[in-house]
Amino acid sequence: MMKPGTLILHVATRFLVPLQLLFSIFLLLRGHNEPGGGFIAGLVASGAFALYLFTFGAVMTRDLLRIDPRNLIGIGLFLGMISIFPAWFQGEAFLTSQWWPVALPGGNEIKLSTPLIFDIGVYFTVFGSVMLMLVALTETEER
Amino acid sequence: MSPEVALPIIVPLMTGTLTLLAWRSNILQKILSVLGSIALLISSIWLLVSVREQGHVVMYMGGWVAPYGITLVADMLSAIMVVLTAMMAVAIAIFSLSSAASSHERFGYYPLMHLLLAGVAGSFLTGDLFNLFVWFEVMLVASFALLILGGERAQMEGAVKYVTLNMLSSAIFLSAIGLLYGLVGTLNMADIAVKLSQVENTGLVDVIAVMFMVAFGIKAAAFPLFFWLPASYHTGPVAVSAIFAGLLTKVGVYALYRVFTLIFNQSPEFTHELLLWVAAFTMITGVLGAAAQFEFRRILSFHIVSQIGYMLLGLALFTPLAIIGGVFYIMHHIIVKTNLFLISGITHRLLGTYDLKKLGGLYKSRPFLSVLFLVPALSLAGLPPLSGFFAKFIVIRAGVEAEAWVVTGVALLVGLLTLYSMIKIWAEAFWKKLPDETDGSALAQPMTLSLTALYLPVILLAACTLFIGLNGQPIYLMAEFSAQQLMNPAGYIEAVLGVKP
Amino acid sequence: MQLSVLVIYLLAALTPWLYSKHQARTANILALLPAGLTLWFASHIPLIASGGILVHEYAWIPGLDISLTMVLDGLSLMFALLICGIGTFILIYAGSYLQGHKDLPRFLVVLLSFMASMLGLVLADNLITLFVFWELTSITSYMLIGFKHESAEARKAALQGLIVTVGGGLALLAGLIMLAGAGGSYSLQEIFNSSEVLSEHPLYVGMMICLLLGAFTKSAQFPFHFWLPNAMAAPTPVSAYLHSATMVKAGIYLMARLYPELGGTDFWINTLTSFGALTMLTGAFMAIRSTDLKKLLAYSTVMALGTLTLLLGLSTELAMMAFAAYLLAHSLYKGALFMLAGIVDHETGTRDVTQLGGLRKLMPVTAICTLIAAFSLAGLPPMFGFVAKELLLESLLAGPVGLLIILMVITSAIFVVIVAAVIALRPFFGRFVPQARTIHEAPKLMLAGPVVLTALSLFAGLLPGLTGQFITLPASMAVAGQPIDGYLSLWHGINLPLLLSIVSLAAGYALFRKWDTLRDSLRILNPIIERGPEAGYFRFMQGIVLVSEWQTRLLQNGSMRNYLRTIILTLVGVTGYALLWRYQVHWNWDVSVYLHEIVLVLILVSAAAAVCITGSRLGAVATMGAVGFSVALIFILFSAPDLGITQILVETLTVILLVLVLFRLPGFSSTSTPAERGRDAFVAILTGTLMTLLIMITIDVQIFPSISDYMIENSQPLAYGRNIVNVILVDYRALDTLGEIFVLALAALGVYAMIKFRPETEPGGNHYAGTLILPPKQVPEKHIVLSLDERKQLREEKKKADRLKAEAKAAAEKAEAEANELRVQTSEEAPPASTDESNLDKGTDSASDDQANKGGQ
Amino acid sequence: MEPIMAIVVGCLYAAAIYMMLRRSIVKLVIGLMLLSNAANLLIFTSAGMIRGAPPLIPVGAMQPEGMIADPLPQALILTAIVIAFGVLAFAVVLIHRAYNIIHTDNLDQMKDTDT
Repeated sequence: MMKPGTLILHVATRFLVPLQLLFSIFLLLRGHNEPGGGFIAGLVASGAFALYLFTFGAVMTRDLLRIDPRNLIGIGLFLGMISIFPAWFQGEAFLTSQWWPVALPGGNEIKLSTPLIFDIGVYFTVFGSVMLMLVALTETEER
Repeated sequence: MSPEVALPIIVPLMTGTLTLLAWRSNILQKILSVLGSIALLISSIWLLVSVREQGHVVMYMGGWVAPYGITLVADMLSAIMVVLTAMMAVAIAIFSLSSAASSHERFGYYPLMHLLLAGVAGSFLTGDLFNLFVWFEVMLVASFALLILGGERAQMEGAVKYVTLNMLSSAIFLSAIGLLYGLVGTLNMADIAVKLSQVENTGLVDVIAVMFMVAFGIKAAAFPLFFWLPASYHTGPVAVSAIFAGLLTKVGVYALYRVFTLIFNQSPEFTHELLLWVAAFTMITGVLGAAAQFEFRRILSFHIVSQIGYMLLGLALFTPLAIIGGVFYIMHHIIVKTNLFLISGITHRLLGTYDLKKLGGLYKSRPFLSVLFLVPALSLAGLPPLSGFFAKFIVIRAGVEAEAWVVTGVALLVGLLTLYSMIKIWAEAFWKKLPDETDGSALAQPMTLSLTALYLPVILLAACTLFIGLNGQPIYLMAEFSAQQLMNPAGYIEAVLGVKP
Repeated sequence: MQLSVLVIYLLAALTPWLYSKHQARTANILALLPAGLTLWFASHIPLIASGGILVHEYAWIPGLDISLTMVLDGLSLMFALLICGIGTFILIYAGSYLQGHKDLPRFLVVLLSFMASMLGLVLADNLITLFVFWELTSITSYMLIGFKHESAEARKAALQGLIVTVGGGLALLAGLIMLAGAGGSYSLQEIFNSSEVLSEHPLYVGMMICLLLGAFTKSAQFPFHFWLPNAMAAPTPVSAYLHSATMVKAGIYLMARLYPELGGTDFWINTLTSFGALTMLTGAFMAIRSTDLKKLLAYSTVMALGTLTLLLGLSTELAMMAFAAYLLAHSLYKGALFMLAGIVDHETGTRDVTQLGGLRKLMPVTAICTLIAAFSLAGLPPMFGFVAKELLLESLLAGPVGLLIILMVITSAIFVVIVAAVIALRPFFGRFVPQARTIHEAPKLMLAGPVVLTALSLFAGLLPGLTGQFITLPASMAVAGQPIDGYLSLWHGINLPLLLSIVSLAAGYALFRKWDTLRDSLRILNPIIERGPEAGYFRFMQGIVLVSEWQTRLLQNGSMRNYLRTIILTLVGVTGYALLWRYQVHWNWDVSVYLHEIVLVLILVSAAAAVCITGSRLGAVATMGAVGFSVALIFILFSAPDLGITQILVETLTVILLVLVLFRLPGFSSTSTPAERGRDAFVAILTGTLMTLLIMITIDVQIFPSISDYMIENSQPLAYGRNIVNVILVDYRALDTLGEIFVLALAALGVYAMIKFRPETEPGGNHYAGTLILPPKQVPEKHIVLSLDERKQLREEKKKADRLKAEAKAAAEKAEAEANELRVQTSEEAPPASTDESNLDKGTDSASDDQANKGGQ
Repeated sequence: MEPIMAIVVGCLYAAAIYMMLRRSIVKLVIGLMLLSNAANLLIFTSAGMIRGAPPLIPVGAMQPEGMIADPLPQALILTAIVIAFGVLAFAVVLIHRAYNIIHTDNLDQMKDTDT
């Protein structure tokens, strides 16, 4: 049985988890240009939930996650697979990167691309995999 | 733009992903699994056809030309291996319809199976050394997870050995890649081949070559590195054993064939001579290991080891005919070995055991199954006119023509001992009277739908064995074509790099 | 001709269907086919007798020089006629011999397959095709010997026959490949027509040894003769057909076939004559020791096979004439005799000649046939056997052999007379020995074969010229490879062979009168015979099992550490060898280093060392963490920020995992002796040194620049990314990354399955998963004698088990209580107690270590 | 620096092998972890090491300034790290389950599937 955390830990966790998640998304998006990327971001995100997991236990973590980790993995892998095909329709080799600049209202533009989709896929897979393992392990612990 | 070279990887990856997403419904997973494996078969045949027309089919993944990106390359050997993988995929998918326990299905049996296939196909098709490592890992981790499905004591013990020794192999492989990259600064196999051929001091190349030999030798279960195989193969669910037996070690063999024809061909008097001894000992230790066993799947497991020896012998002799023999042997062996494991699964369904002492009476009550067993069993022992005979004949002929008397003698003797083991199974499980303590009530069960699903792949694979035996010419031509390509790596290099070396 | 073989196979495949329609008559219907084929082959007699041959070409695997081309010449024709002709009667005979036997259809299938294979063997022109059929006869013979498959004796005999013949077959394969290599072709015709002088080829002796091994094992030559008598476990039709008239002659056929290419050398003459004579003598000698009718006949077959080998060895024209004649004569009378013996067995229920007597009144036809056939066996005029025997003696006396061999032959001839007399006289004449069942003449269908065959034997003897001209002389010429000017006749005038014949007959008959005492006195030789080749076979088979058990203990002994050590030492050994002996090691010590790096490196190394020495789990995890973080720092210091961050994150997660998992495991129990540790440390240091050396060399010899220059240049322009590592990951080498996320996903699935999977959640669901080798912690019964330590351990285990049981019981009760509560709420989460109960019903076979289940037990 | 790293990596390999040869399955897993670290560092070292020049391109530039570290081995190691993490996580849980089922952490007592 996991010992219930102290009050400070509870509070800190509630505070830290969203922050960490935001940070992970930041890492994910800037990864193409600065250190970061799908892996690191995914690991940071799962770190956030790991903290939550140890503080509040498996059941609450599942509730917070809403979505089964297996589906997270599935979605991640599916995104990864999807990024293979757009190039095919362009008559190029599989996985050839495709870029679609989208104009943002502020006059800026953001480049959507298959590598980005791919990186998001990586993010979800890493996140889902780590969560699947940790939740399962903690559940046996609690049983 | 030739998508067929990537499809055999993408299709099972996609099937795996979709079955994973469908984890709540066993029925949906089953349907996806069968459809996916059929799609894999179609795409791999497409690949085979275009390889026959073009010689080499190349795709630069991500559009980055070799050697900068990852290149997928299919030559005849790869195409053959992929087609066989797909055939086994179909067989196992059908077999699993009835054999997979629904508890296994809920814990990812189908995704694991298809991702295993993706790993196998990826290993066959990649033209990049590090990418090969990645596909090896995909295959390995999938096989780890499949092996422990069921969570029984024997599985755990087997898995501990299997996982550890294979991880050791991966670490050696990775180290060797690192060293090789340090030397030549590239990962594309064709590029490595070009650059290594310019190296004057072949001694250093030999050192790296030997490291690869050990790494792949572990995967291929060669002597003296095979221990993980007999320790684990007989423990998993039977369909899993079957696909392992058919494909996994062959990936190691394939990798040896690839690197020791393409990359490390500078000093065959050292590397291939070493392989020759490895082959001889692999054959003999494997077959002797089986002689002491008295359990259906254990005997078969040890025989995988000894058969690997024949395949290595083909590579080690390093003559065109020997390579033909090796390739032929691989083709034959994948079909036959998978089939034998599947048959062991049927006997287990009927009598509830793999122990030869407790089996019996199958010839009396199930004559058709007996014939189905005899076909692959005698083929494995190399009796004519089945596929195994021609495979063995070519290898032995190559051995005689190369005047490698000792290994040829060993190969012949091992054939006899293989027959001895197969006959042992036949005499004990089929001919012998059903022992009183064994519950034979399931023996007389009628051909239900679920039993048909078990029989169907066995019949198909036995038909393949017979077909190769009775009409070996097309198979021989394919093997000859691939041997030509393997013995002349210039064609491969040109196809990948676009320049004549 | 291909068609003739194929048709028989097809018919074999159709037999079960035919049997379901026609039941008992099936065999007779099937017999129509070989009968028709006999006629078809007979229609070619004029062509062949006039010196022609018939060739049908057909391709099979041209790439390997394997064709299905078939050739009919004198030798093949004679064999084909025997196979189909005798086969016809055997089928009829078998149909009635095994009437009503439930396995009759299977028997007929195999018998027909054998017939087709044998026919293919004698017709094949291609060496490999010949070998294919050769092996097919072995395997069909195996199935037939083991017909009574539920008897261990039959299985053993079948295995013996198979191992011996297939073992020889493998040698034959090697020999054939050498022959083809030397002769330049796989076609017998082409080898025959080529100008190569094979007997001067450097591989001649090796190839001969291999080929003869094949031929000798198949044709039961000494010292491989032992399998043939044991093969009499087969039903009598099989013995009559395979083990006397046809299959065992395959080896003889092969030698005859190869005679034109390989024969006539000193090696050939010496080997064949000596082994032939030895086999003759062995067969004849063993025959007179036996009392079982079939054994008698089997050994006399061995003797005949020896004779044929001897004749081939003589290598003269006369010998070839004798060879063909003897072969024909033997097939005719031996087939008949076996069928007759089968009839006696069938009607009386015994084959022991000492238990038989005076049957001639009850079974007159059988008696007469046996007498005539035995006359042929003994070589009495006017039987064809006499013609053959005269030729044999004549060619022997004129042949290139020493006195010893002649003496051996004559001794055998005397023994054979005894055998013939025993077979013909003992059961039918003398005092009637009453039997358990009422005896009457055999059914007509069973008698058809023997009657026709003995009649043929008689006619051939009476008309030797005709038989010679149309059947045996073309065969002799095919063997000799050249025309032979000769003819067969019954009467050669009074000469030495005739005298020898008469002497041997007289001596034989005289000894027959004292047969019973002779047998007794021969018993003193038993110890020698028991040490004969058959004992060698058993020792060989035993040896294989012993060696394999020894090898398994040595290599596959279950000890993971041995496996690891072996693999690592292999790696170190071969790589080290290649490194030190094939490469001149040199490196540079160009070191520039900062203090903080030294400190970091020292921390890393000492942490690694601490991992090895620490005795506590906490220490191990902490030091492992230190190693990981030091590595991360190295990454960061040396320009790899992404790596550093990833390493730190991964290391953190790993530590979490270790904490979650390892602390539920027991502490380290240090049980290794210092010696063991020293040995392992030695292995470890060797490996470390090797890797260090390898790295040193690589950093010294960087031969080519890296391809990454291209990636660096194009990262921003083409891939729009400034973090080159990430660009490589998601673009240049995205396929690697794709594979990698699949690895991660797979690992997660595996972990999940491992943790959550409970076979018990579904009783029987795991039935097909695998066999449980040993139920957990069950002490095998064989360990009755336990050492003190073991007993202590056992006691402790028992205590522990008891404790666990009590705990589990409490837990189960609790679970049940909970389940009762939960059942109202949800059915998914809690393990329902009913599952446990159903496990109980299932009994102990679904062994599991789950506590709930333990509580149940 | 590389020669020193070569020795360090050698030490890591030695430690890994030594740990793998122990009886306890826990030590076995620790050995595997050390082994993967050793292999990663081997790639890192043999590809050449450079201080303070991460493979990043400055904002707005098309090419990096001056000499930078080889990014390719870094990408390889990153892949290898993640793969090793997955595999090791599996191995850790495997020994945990194995212990629960076989009731021993002693490798020498896991001999039932062979022999």
